[in-house]
Amino acid sequence: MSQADGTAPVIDVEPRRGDPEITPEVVADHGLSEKEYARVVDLMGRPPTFTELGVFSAMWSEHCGYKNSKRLLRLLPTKAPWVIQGPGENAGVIDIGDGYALAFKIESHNHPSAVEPYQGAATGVGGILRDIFTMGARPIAVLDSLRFGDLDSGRVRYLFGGVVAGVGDYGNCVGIPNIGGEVMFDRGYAGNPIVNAMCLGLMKRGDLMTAAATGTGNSLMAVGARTGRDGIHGATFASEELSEDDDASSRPMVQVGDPFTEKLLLEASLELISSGAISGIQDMGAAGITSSASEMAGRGGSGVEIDMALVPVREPGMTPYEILLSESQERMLVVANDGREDEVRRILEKWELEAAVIGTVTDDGRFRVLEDGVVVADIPALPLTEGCPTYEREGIEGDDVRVLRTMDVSPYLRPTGDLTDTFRQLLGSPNVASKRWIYEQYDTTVRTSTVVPPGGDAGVVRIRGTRRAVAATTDCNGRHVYLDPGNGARAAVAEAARNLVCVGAQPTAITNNLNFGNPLKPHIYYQMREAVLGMAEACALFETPVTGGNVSLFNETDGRAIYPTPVIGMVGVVEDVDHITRAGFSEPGDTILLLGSNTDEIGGSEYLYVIADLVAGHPPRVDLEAERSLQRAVLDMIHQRLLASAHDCSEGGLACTLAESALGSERPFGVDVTVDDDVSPVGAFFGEAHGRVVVSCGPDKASAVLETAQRHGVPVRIIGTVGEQDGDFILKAKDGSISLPAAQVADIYFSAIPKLMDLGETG
Amino acid sequence: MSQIHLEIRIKPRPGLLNPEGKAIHHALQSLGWDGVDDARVGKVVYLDLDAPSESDAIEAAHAMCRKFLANPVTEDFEVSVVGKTADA
Amino acid sequence: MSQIHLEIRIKPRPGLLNPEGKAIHHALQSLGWDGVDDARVGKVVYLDLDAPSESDAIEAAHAMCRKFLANPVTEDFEVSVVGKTADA
Amino acid sequence: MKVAVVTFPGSNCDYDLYKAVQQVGGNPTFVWHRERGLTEYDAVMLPGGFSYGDYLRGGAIARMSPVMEDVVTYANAGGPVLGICNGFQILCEAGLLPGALMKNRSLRFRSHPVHLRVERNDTMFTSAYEKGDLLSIPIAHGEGNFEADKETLQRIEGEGHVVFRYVDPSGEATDAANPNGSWHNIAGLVNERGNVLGMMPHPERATEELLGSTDGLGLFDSLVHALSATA
Ligand SMILES: Nc1ncnc2c1ncn2[C@@H]1O[C@H](COP(=O)(O)OP(=O)(O)O)[C@@H](O)[C@H]1O
Ligand SMILES: [Mg+2]
Repeated sequence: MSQADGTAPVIDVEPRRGDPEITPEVVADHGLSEKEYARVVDLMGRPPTFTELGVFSAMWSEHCGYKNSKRLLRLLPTKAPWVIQGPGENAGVIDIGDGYALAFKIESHNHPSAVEPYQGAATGVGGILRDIFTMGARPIAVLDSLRFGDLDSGRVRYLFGGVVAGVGDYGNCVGIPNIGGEVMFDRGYAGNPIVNAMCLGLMKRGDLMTAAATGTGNSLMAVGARTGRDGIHGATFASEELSEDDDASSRPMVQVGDPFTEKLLLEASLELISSGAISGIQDMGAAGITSSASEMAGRGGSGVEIDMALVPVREPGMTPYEILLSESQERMLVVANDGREDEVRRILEKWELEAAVIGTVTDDGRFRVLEDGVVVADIPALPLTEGCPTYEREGIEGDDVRVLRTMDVSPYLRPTGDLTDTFRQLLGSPNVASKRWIYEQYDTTVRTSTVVPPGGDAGVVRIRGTRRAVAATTDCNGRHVYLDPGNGARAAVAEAARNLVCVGAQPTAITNNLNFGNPLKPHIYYQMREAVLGMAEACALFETPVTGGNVSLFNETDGRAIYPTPVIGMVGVVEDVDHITRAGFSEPGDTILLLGSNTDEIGGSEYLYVIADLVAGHPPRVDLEAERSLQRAVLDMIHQRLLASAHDCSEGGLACTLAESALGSERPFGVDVTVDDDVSPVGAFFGEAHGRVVVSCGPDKASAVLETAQRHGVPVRIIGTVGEQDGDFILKAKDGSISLPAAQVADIYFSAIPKLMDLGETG
Repeated sequence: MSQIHLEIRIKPRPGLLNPEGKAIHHALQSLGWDGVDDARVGKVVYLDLDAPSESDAIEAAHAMCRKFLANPVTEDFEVSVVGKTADA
Repeated sequence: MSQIHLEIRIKPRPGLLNPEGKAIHHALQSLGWDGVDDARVGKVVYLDLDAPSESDAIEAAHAMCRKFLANPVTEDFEVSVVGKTADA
Repeated sequence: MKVAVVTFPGSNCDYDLYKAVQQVGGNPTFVWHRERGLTEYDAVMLPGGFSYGDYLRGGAIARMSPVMEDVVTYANAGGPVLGICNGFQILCEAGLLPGALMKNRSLRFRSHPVHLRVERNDTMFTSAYEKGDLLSIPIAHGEGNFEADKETLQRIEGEGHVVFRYVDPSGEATDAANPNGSWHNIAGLVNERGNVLGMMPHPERATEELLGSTDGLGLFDSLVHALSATA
């Protein structure tokens, strides 16, 4: 690549007065290695100016340049007949039938949330919404995938409370319902919370908009909020480790979200797109104007010339460097079609927002920046956006993980005490307990289309004017990935698909967020590689291609990395709203069946974490072929209208899954269940074996359910019946049982997180 | 001991966007107050505090702000004594 | 004309419940500050205003509060000048 | 029934309300906050959302919008005005309803279905219900804690202006059933004349079985009925 660009003309740019001189330290501060810097000099044919260095630093950061992940990402399957837009744009887009398309994507805001949880999470939601509406799609749902340390720490409670409030306030204000997500508390995330937000947007098939700068002479316009000094170098910052002594003053200024402006920008952008006055639009996200302008030029195969003096700013005296790298929120860059700038201005004005021409599209392939007419940066655009060096690192499994995985955890299969007590303990663990405390802070019903709100296996939103609905879920068990990255990633895809079929949706495509530690460390790169390979394998088999995603690396504090957490955001299509199925039981006397088999696999389980404070053992193995049969069987049952409920079995095992199904309505159901597997009661009740779904049906339908499962080659059996409301919750295995009033199950399940979080709040 | 009445003003850091101030600024302008150049919004906390002296009370309030009341990343604070009731 | 810097404190009416103050009071207690007898939370607005004189600025701010910045049902307000930049 | 759905920058339940009006056979029109003139409408509705981001106080900035002068005139002339959630806040700020909606006592946004008890069915908004009916309707707000001074509160109860109260599943107005700390569990009330209703819960989100409840339909049905009777 560098040779080819070496032929580009060398264009001199005078250093700007007042800018620092470029020294090796300055280069290092910008996160570029010596080699990378040499490559910059080679590409430019001369040393870069300070402004140019800032631009390269941002574009060649991990966040924008994917230098440590790009080669792995190429391994993911991305194609299917229903994929309209794969990776590379602001969001992926799939065809969902009846003339509609769905745009969706996930985005991380881990580093900002660690520094300022409320604003970090809020601006994370803001960013992902913009990625969706710049595609021409109206956001219809948000999901959030969160990880924190253990809740007994005050700092963790502060982070958790702040993140949830931030996610909520932003989405609530813009008016996008939250339909699901996940949260896990484990010391593995103590220093580095994970905050991933996913958004779904709906559009007519033909309304797709892209983010390319085309048409020489067209105006580039900055629209929305003004540019301030916030978050300068956020992209570089997101690509570094945190250290404990990162005090406030040394940090880049946090970005503050303004959801009200976002709502106006959303309406204005959709109006701009449908007006035909623009030919391209992109969010000014990470690395601000720099990345949006250069990427639009790169995609359009064109060049851009922008003048910093024309950018509306919030504060006087900002340098070109600061304006270029500011990450002020709620801004967009649009390409106005020739002569239609006034129309753009009028639309923005109606929504009480600003629009300013800041430059033009050129045909010379340069990314040129002016300050009041004087050139301060002149860079070949394509090498800037595409020429970031990419690395394949050495990947070797860490010894400590191997020791943990091969640890014999079978002694814990013997109950350590009364199984009912253990069940109470597990049910009250925040990883199993109800997440109502979270999603009651989220508007889940605005837009009047939410059919399944958070609390079920997947969120479901109907498409007005059709019989269809879309479903979405996020999943990843970081402990399982930590202990065995390949298996864990396959399992995450399988669990996501299981969650979707349980609500009646056909799994269709995924977006993913790779949250990992420092990839320069061989044991971390090993985790990444194995996880991506596992994800690729599962996605290929389930025919759920990857249409986009996000990479967040360097999630480490003082050298300690988070659990590898490749979050899967999966979407599915429900063909007929009548198929939508819920997780909760509905009638006393209904038959309860188990699809799949119980095992003695308790490695990496919540049970081990709760009773032995242990993350060890071989996590449950996932059999992808069996998973696919299971998915087909469940959907078949749903299409035949056999099921009263369906619920995926995951954290906390079968016992907790049954509890959740029993607690699905205002008054809790009793259950009477017997499992006769040849496994220990601990394995049967609390093991987290994959490939299991608990379904219920009217007694008259049980034989058809059995027959359907058998036809698909899925192990199945009747395990019990749904009891009376407020009855007893009884589970029996060969050598042990659990028995307590359903009301107590409800009390433990619903009060666990509020008790941990609230200092005596009422109401 | 006396009861000290404190006023603690918690202000957004300069340079940070203050969306509430921006909205108020905009509203005041459209209501015809066009002499407004800037508006920023913060919080004010009134505390009644039992303390041996005013300086003790102020010191305690500073500690509360650093530890809890103000967000160290986004906010600055100022403390003043606004009254005193002897022998609380 | 000069630019007058105003501080406008919008306080909750005495007698009305102030849930934010209550929460802060409670939290401070549980953090070990047990000398706190009461906490109430309001807002503070910082305005930069072009006005011929300080008293004009104060008068304008009072009008803004009456019309808009304070809710007459639940809030009282106070205005102070905190600075002045000549010849704005 | 010609209905003006008044939208402000930041309204986000406008479309939901529009659809609910259509569902009962009404004829809704969006009226942007800078437009003037409401006389041609049979009813005026202020939707939920976050007008001006809820900055300063919910409804405080929207209440200054040009269209609000016309809403006040319209209401004073006896025209039916319904404010839901943020719309309720705007009506209070504008003085068309007494009191104020303060932050929820939990200081957190609350979003979930609540049980409401119908306290009056002799209003143009509630005639389709029976007095004492229990409704399941979602709330979604951060500032729904109704407060007023003592005299006002006495007058509200004394003259029976409360239309909806938060109750438990058995119909009792308990403290545990109060999601935001509202005085006397007030969820919705009318003005003296009975032509202006403000409520925090969202009836427009409870109009379809598919979405969990149809208990909100009665409100829209009542209005259609009242207006066709006078027409
Ligand atoms: N951060 C969150 N935001 C929104 N909903 C959440 C969040 N965390 C959990 N939920 C919801 O709570 C329910 C239970 O979550 P979880 O225990 O992770 O379920 P499962 O194991 O079935 O995926 C799900 O419906 C999920 O969508
Ligand atoms: Mg899950």
